[in-house]
Amino acid sequence: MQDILSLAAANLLTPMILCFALGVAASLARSELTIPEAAAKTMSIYLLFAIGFKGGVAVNDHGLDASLGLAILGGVVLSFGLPFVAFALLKVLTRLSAIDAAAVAAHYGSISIVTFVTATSVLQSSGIASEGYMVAVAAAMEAPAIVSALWLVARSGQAAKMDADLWREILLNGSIVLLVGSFVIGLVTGAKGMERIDAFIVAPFQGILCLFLLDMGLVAGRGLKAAKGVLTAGALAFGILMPIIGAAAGLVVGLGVGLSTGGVALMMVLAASASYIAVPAAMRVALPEANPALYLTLSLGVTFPFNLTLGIPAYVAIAQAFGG
Amino acid sequence: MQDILSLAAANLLTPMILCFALGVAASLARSELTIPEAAAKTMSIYLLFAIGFKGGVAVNDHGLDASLGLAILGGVVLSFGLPFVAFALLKVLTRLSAIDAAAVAAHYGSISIVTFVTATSVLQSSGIASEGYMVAVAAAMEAPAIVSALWLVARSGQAAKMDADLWREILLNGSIVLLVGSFVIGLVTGAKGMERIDAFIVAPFQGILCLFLLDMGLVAGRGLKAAKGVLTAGALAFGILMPIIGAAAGLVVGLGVGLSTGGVALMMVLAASASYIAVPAAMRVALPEANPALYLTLSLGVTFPFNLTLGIPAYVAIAQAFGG
Amino acid sequence: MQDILSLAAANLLTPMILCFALGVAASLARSELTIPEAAAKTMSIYLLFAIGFKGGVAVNDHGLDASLGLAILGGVVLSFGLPFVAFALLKVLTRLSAIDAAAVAAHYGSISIVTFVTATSVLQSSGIASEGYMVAVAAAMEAPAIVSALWLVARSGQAAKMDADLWREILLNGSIVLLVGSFVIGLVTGAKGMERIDAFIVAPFQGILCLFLLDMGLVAGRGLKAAKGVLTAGALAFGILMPIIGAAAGLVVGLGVGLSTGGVALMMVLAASASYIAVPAAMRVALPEANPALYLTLSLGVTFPFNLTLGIPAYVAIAQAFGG
Amino acid sequence: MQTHPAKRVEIIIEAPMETRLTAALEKAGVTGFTVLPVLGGSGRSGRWTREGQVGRAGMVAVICLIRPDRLDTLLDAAFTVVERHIGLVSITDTEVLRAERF
Amino acid sequence: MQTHPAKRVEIIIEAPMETRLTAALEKAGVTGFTVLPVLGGSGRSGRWTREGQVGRAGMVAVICLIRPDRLDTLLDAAFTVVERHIGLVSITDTEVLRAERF
Amino acid sequence: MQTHPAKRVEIIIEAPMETRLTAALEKAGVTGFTVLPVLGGSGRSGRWTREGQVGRAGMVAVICLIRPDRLDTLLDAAFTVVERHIGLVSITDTEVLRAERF
Ligand SMILES: Nc1ncnc2c1ncn2[C@@H]1O[C@H](COP(=O)(O)O)[C@@H](O)[C@H]1O
Ligand SMILES: Nc1ncnc2c1ncn2[C@@H]1O[C@H](COP(=O)(O)O)[C@@H](O)[C@H]1O
Ligand SMILES: Nc1ncnc2c1ncn2[C@@H]1O[C@H](COP(=O)(O)O)[C@@H](O)[C@H]1O
Ligand code: NA
Ligand code: NA
Ligand code: NA
Repeated sequence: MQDILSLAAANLLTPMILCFALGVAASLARSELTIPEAAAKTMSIYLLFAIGFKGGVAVNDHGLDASLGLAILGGVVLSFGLPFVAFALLKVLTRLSAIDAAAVAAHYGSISIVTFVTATSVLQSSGIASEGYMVAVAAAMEAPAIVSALWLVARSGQAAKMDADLWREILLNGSIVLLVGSFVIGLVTGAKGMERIDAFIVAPFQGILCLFLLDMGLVAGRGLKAAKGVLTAGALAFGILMPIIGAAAGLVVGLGVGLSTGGVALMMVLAASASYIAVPAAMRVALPEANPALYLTLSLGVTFPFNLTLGIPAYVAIAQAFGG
Repeated sequence: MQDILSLAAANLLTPMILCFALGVAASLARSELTIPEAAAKTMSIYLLFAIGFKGGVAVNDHGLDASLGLAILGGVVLSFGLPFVAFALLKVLTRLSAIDAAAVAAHYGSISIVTFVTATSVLQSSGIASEGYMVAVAAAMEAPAIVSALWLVARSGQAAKMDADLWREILLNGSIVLLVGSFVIGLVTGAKGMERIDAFIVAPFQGILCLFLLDMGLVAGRGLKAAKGVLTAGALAFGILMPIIGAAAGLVVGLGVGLSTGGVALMMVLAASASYIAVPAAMRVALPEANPALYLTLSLGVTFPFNLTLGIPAYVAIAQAFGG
Repeated sequence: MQDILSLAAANLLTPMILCFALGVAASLARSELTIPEAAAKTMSIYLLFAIGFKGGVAVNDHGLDASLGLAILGGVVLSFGLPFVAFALLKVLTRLSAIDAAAVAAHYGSISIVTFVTATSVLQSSGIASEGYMVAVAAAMEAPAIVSALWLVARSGQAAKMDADLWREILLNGSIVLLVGSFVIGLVTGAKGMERIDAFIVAPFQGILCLFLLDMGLVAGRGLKAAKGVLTAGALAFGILMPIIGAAAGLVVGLGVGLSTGGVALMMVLAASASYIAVPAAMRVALPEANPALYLTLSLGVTFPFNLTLGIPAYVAIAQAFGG
Repeated sequence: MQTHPAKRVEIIIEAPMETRLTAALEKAGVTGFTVLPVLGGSGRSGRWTREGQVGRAGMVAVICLIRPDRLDTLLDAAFTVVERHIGLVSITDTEVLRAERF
Repeated sequence: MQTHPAKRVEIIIEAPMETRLTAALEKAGVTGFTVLPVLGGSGRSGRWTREGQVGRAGMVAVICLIRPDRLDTLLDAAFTVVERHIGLVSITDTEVLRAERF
Repeated sequence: MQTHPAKRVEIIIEAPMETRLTAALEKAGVTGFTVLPVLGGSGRSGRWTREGQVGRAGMVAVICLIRPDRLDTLLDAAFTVVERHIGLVSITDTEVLRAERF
């Protein structure tokens, strides 16, 4: 407990978290501080590329073993399964329509890559190793949750608009392609490739993450301000409870597939985090009737900050407690 | 004198100044070289963040003392006072209307953060230390000049459009929030925070400043070309004289509040520099009748290059002469 | 031969080439992965600035000698001459109209700066030195080919729209100004200037090149997909044969003007590469009737990848074979 | 100068629907259109802005100039896409130069 | 396809005035509008371009589709903001699909 | 609110031709225009998008509000530039506030 608290305190006073807080505060105070859309997109491309590449190089270093397949399988199961838990929890805590609840559920089965990136950087500065292939697990967990959510909608007698085009869009969405692509490039080029580009993808990484989290804070703050109406007490409770449930499920799966302490922590983070890029776009196409203010506010305005500040240090500490 | 000249020469032949010169030359030759708006904005966010953070870390290092408050007070007095000097000088040198003169005066009471950033990098490469909290002084000097200018307008019997919204916009404008925010983050996280992100905010700093000054040169050159009409001999003289007067006032205040040699030089730079981002936007709202071509050309086309090339090395040399 | 193959293999498995391949694959699979226009432009500005500056510093280091003039002259002759070869070859291999053939020819006389940048980074990682002034040669080779192409059009009895404005645009186009400007800045500031900004322009260079090539791959892939119709077997053959012919001409000229091994390799690369930024824009103005899909697809979709993957290692190996 | 009557159709639609809309237009034989970026806006679902966004949030504006007799085909195609989605379709009478291009 | 008459109001205004304009529109009950970016332009105060700009220089274009009977409210609201400032307001007759959305 | 008839001319033209067009407009005495960015589009020469482009690819949209009696001067000027090039010119009747600004 002592450990969790001191890790939480250490985590809260890092430049990353404080940058996010600055962004939220600036938005709420209606400062006109903004980061250009092109810069935000480019930083997210940088982060995805860097994290994928590093993961690939790490796997090239340590060799691939069966555990990769197992971990991916575990992640996919989580992504498929968690939307059902989320849907049930929403039905208990809120009065959302089936469509709204299913749309929210899709977000919580899927993952937030920035939460993942922040967690890897926390692990790294705590000196805890993790499996390089966890980025592949992250990529694999993006899409399955959408299937579950659409199935939930169909079961409630409503029609979701799902076609081949949408499948291609989801499976080949920018972040999956970049994450898997750079993972493979890192895997193929290994330490030699790393040597060439480490000054770009390793050294400035945390600094760029700071600016990116500043932007995330600005966007999250804007969303919170705009979405006073949608955030009922029940929805808010869901936004805090669901990541805890997800993390618990991630803990079980992570231990089950035999991940290292760092790997278990990352699996918890993936399960606890909620998508705010890929799934929202898919929901606009497949479930246009669902209210975007609801799922975006929950995912980006409630769960993301919760994971960033309290969640990650707690998950890491718990993984350490279980990992020995 | 020898020293000033050699410092000036050394300053003129740095990549930074030459990049600015390249930008001006390219614009005047009507090259279609341009830097995307998003890139320019992102570089300015980077520079503000880096300089604020470094300032905060420096204060964390050396501890806060009463001199911070005194220096901020000194800066605020300068920002309030200089517009009156500028207004009077403009009345002598030009035939500008009261509104135009007041709008120009607001710019010269406020500050140019890029001039400040360039000066810190000159100080650094000359091995001259300065107070980390000077970034807070810079932030504090952005707004007061606007009040003085609006008072000058009101006194001439005209109405400026000043409302609560505009106050919020000015006080929470992007650069103040970012500068103060990153200063506080640096202050809180200190050397430990710096260690995490120095590869991002220290190492590439001067290179990014080069590209940013290239962009400033392009914009300044474009402005000069477009503003042949507005730049009378009197206005031009003002654009050179006013920074010298400002620097003298900054010298007095800097010595008065007991700053170090580097701190005095920076106070001179702040007083000598003229805003070209925050104040122009405020003037468009509060004094729409004032001619933007006039104040932008003076600030960005005349005073900025003057400070960049001749001013900064002179101010540093003078501060050294007085500092002992 | 052994050497060429192993160099080719080593070259193919670098992060750069794999990033380009990832981009092409993502485009062809219709992933919505995109890099913002502003980011692509900023990266290209960075690459031009870095390569120009480094070239200037290298010349400052080794001193200027007559060979610079000779090399530029050789490059200009190539740029003037190659369009005639290209035009004749197109007449043999394809049924293009004179205007289309001339427009394509202009691209192949001119140069691709990214191919050049990639080649310098291959040379560097192979430890082969080259003349710093080759960037000036690159800049000098951008425009002459356009003159030849317009002359070819005029000879076929058609009118190209060539005026003073267009000349200024071509000679002062962004990449020439930036390349020459940063070359001069590097030349003037030398090792001292380099010391200030090397953490920006040297360390992250290859990483940024990777992301830029990812973008180039995305754009090239999109072009290939859209241009099924225009790419006849003859045109395709031209896109592979012409760079080989160009490289041969570059070899002769490079050896003729007495360049080092690395310099010869770069001259081959310049002659072999085809423009896809400056010349297309000039062609839209001067030869609006020419089909842009044709020249863009050939230049960016066929010749660029050919040079990137097979060409560069082959040219380097051949230059080494001749260089001793 | 000789001008010809035409219709200017402006469709403001969510960015994730853009490819579907343009595909539907192309399928209906409407090959000419231009896509403009949108910075932000406001509607029944509140205010939004593109600033700082990473995902494909927001709207785009698609502009079609079309011969009056082709208008209904276009509207039918657009409507199937816009139907269940956020989207505004407006049609304005206009004149164009060089009608042979349409 | 069934269409309904409407007005398309296009307001080109300085970027620093954008929030004031949209606030005035909202206050007047106009909740639907779309903001388009502007690259540059020219007018009595000369040429300008957004390229390389750091500040909030330049203009934006605000587009409102509105029922004809609500037009005057909108114009009054817009005019109070535009009055002392650079800004162009144009009103075009148009037709919209799905009038129930306005 | 008092409005005045005007013409809204929209010219969609290749980016490399933009400076030529605006120079021609200025030469013809048309000093007011606004340039909007274009993201992509489709026409006889296929689809294109600005995404990831380094060069001056693509189109821009130039909008002129002009007094009806000045229209022909504008069209003549625009036509000389657009003639051999890709480009669309459309003219719409509109009303403007503050006609004294035109
Ligand atoms: N009347 C309108 N005029 C112009 N744009 C509108 C209008 N109504 C809605 N929009 C645009 O469409 C988006 C979605 O509208 P809504 O579905 O009403 O929230 C808004 O954010 C605006 O960008
Ligand atoms: N007649 C016009 N048509 C279109 N845009 C215009 C017109 N007049 C002015 N503008 C736009 O409004 C801005 C300011 O105009 P002005 O106040 O006349 O300098 C210009 O830079 C243009 O972007
Ligand atoms: N009918 C149209 N309506 C709107 N934009 C068009 C139309 N036709 C062409 N365009 C635009 O003009 C560009 C070039 O057209 P084209 O010369 O037909 O390939 C297209 O990519 C579109 O951006
Ligand atoms: Na999850
Ligand atoms: Na000042
Ligand atoms: Na060539």
